[in-house]
Amino acid sequence: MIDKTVKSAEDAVADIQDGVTLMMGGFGLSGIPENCIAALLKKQIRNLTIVSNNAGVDDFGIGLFLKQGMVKKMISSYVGENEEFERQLLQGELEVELIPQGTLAERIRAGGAGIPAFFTPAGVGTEVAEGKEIREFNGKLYLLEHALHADFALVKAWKGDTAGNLIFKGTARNFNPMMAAAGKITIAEVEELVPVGSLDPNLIHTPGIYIQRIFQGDRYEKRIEQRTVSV
Amino acid sequence: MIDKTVKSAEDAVADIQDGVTLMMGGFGLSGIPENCIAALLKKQIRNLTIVSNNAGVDDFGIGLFLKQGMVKKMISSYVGENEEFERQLLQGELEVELIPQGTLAERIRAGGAGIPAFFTPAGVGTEVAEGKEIREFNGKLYLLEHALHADFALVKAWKGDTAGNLIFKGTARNFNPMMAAAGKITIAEVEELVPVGSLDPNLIHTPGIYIQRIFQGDRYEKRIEQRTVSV
Amino acid sequence: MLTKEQIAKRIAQEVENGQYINLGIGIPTLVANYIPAHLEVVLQSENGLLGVGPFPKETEVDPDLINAGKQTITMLPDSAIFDSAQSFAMIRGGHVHLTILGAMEVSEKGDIANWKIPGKMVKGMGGAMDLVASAKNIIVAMQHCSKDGQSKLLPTCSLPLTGIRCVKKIVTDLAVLEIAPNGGFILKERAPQVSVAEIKSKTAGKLIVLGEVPEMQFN
Amino acid sequence: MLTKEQIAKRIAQEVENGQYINLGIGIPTLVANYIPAHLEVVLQSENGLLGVGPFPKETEVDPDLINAGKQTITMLPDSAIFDSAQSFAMIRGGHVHLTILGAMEVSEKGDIANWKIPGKMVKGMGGAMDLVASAKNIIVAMQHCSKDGQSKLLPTCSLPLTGIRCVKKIVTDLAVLEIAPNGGFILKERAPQVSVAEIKSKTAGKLIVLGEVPEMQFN
Repeated sequence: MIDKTVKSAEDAVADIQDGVTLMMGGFGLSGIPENCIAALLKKQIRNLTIVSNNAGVDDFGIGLFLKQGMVKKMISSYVGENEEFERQLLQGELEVELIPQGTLAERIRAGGAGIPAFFTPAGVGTEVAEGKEIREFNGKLYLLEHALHADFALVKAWKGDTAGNLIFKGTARNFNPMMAAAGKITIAEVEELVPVGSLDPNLIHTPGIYIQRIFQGDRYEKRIEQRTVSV
Repeated sequence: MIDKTVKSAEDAVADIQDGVTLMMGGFGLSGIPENCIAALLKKQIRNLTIVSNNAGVDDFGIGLFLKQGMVKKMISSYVGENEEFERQLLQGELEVELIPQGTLAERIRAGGAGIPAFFTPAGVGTEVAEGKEIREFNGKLYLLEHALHADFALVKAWKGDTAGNLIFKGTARNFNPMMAAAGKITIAEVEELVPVGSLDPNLIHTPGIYIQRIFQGDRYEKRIEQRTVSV
Repeated sequence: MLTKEQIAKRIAQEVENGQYINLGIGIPTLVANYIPAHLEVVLQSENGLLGVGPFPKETEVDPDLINAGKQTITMLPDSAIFDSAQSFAMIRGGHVHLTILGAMEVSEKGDIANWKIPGKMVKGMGGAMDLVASAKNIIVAMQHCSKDGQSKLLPTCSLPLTGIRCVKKIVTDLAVLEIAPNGGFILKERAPQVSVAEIKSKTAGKLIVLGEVPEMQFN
Repeated sequence: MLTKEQIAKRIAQEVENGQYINLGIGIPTLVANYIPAHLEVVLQSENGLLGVGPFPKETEVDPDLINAGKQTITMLPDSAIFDSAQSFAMIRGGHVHLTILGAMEVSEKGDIANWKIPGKMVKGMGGAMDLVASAKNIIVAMQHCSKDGQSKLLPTCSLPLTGIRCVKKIVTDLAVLEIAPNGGFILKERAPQVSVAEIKSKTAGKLIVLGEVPEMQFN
C-alpha cells in the first residue's frame, strides 16, 4: 500500500514558500486545518494567495495570517467576522476577490475535476458578472466561470488512513473534499490517523488519490464562533 | 419527518407514460433498478428515451425493454453486451446517442446541479465533437457539453430511509447518485427500507432531497455478467 | 406594525407540507419557530446539512455541527450531511423549494440588494447570490423602511444587487406584497391597524392596490 | 514475437512506485499480474473503485463488486468506492498517472482509434475518450499488425478516432515505440529475435530509428 504519512505539520508544510496559492478548508472556524495553520505561522512566509470560504476571526484561523501580514490576496465568499481583515482591505494592504459561495465551491470542484469552465446563474445582473461571458440556456441567463487551482490544498478530516482516504465529521466537511482534489499537492491533517483497512471503503468521503501527505494533528481547539444553546 | 414511501414498484411507476425520458442507474447489470424494470415491463409503455450507461443484456435489465420494443432512443456510453440492441440499431428501429462515459456522468451531474453546460476535453478531434463548440483553455482544447435531465430517474440503493436518504453498496453505486439528482421525479428502490434515524447522517451518499418516492424491492437477482474467479 | 417575531410568524404561513427550505440569517431564522406542527418540512443549511434541528443543550454542543450563521445546532433523525459543492448543487439545481432571506432593498421588478454597502460594508455575499439565482420561490423578510425612514421598496435598487427579478413575495412590518409580473408591488395584506394610505406613503416603488386589502390573520 | 503475456510483462516495467493506474480491457488487464512486488501502486476502475484487488474466490463473489469489464473483483485494505462522476473527475482532473489501453490503430502523431468500426461494430466508447483526453501518460498495448497482416501503426488512422495526440508509448508484439514530439514512431526496443528491418516493414507510419536499437529485457 502507498503510505503518505509525514511525521508532523512542520514536515508537511516544509516546502510551502512565499507567493504560493493555498486552498484552506473550513466554513467559519469549523473544519479548518489548525495544525497546518500553526506550522505555517512559524514559517513566516509572505505574499500568499488564499482560497478559503471565510477569513477566520481576528485571533484564530486565517485571521492569524492576516495579523502577521502573510496574505497578499483572499479569495472568499464571506469575510464578515474579521476586523483586521476589514482594516487591511480599506487601507489597500490586501486584495480581495469575493465570489458567491456556490460558485466558489463549484469552481474548486471544477479545478479538481478537469473542467476548465462552466455556466452558473449566480451573479447575473450583479457586479459579479462584470467582464464575464453571459449566455442564455432555456430562457435563463448564466455566467461563464472558470476552474480554481492551488499549489497546495490544506484540508482537515476526522479520520484518515495512511493511504490518504478521508472521512469528515458533520458540517466540518464543507469545502474540504473539493479542495483536496484541486490542490497540486494536498496535505490532509486528521484527528485520528488509522492503518489501511480500518475505514469502510464504501463510506470514504475523499479517496486517497487526492492526498499527497497526511498526518495526525494534535490539540484541536475547534473554537466556536456562535455558541448558541437552547434552554 | 417527510415520508416518501410508496407501497410497491407498481405504485412507484404508475404515472410513467409513453414517450417520457427515463434515467436508469447501473453499470452493466450492477446497481440496476430491477423492481422498477419489472413493473415497467408489465405496463408495456412505448417510445421511451432511456439514459443509462449500458443497455443491459438480451434477457435482463434494459435488454428486456428492447425486446418488447419499448425503447425509441438510448443515450449510453457502451452497449456492447446486447445482440438485440445491435439488431434493432442496424435495422433502424432504434436511435442511439453514444456519449463518452465521463461526459455522460458529468452531463447528468450538471443536470441535477443546475449547471446548464460545461467544458470537457473528452472527444476533441473525434466524431463526438461534431457540431459542438470547441474552446481553448491554457493551451488545451475542450468541448462544450450540455446538462442532461429526465422526467423520471430510477435508482437502486442498498439501504434507504423513509425520508429518501440513500446508501449504496460497492460499485453498484456508479451512476445512481447523479441520476437521483437529475430526475424531475426520482424513484429509489432499496434492498432494505429503514426508519429515519437508522442511517448515520454523516455517511449518507444521496440526501433525501433528491428522492420523491422510495420502496423496498424484493427478490433481487443481481445477475453477474462476467463471473471471474481466482483459483 | 409587526414585530420581527410577527413577520416570521406571517412568513411561516407560506410554508407548505413537504418543502425543503433555506432560511437566511436574522428574521428568516425565526421562521423555524412558527412552522405549524402538522407540516413536515426540512431545513437546509448551505454549509452542508439537510434537517437542521434546534439549538443544542449546553452539554450537546458540537463544534463540528454549525449552521450557515456559524451557530451551533443539532441534527434530526432524517438529517444528511454533505459538502459545499453538493449543497449548492442542491440549491442551483432547484431542489430547494423555498428560500427566505433578508434584504436591504427590493425593487418593483423583484431585484434584491442585501450584501454590500459601497465604502462601508465589505463582508461578502456568502451564498445569497446562488440562492436568489436558483430558488423557485423567494420570500423576503424585512422592515418596510430603513431606520432613517427611507422606503426599502424602490423603483430600482440603489445598492449593489444580489440578484435580479427573483423575489416573489415580501413580508414587512407593514404589509405582505407580491411582485407583479410586469413590475410593481401588489399589496396583498396589511398589518393590523395599518392603512393602505400609510403603506402607499412608505413605498417608493409602484404600489398596486387591487380592491379591498385584507388585514393579516394570525391564528 | 511477444505473447500477450509478454506484452503485459514489458508494459509492467513502465510502472513507477506510487502511481494510480487505469488498466483497459484485454492485454492491459494482464499488466496487473506483472507489476513488481516492491512497487506500491493503486489500480483504478472507472466504474467507481480505487484499489482493485484480485479476482474473488468462488465463495467471495459479490455482484455489487465488479470492474469496468464487468468482471467480479475484490477490494484491498486501501480501497475506496465512489460514483461515476467522481471517478471521471479523478480521470479528467489528471489524478490518474498512467493509463494503459488497447487500440485498433495508432497514428504517428499519437492519435488513437479503438472504439468503432463503421457499419460493423457499434458498442460505444465507454470511458476510453475521457481516459485518452486526460491521462498524463498513455501506453497502448496491441498487436503490431491486424490478423490480415495490415500494420496498425499508421501515418493517420483510418478508423474513427478515440483521441488525438495523446499516446506516449506503444508496446506491440514486435517493439516498444514512442511518439516523437513532431510525429513519427521512435523505435526504442525490439522484441527478442525481431529485426529492425522486420519492424520497419510492418510499420506503415514513419518509423524513426536512432542508432542501435536494443532488445527488450525481461527479468
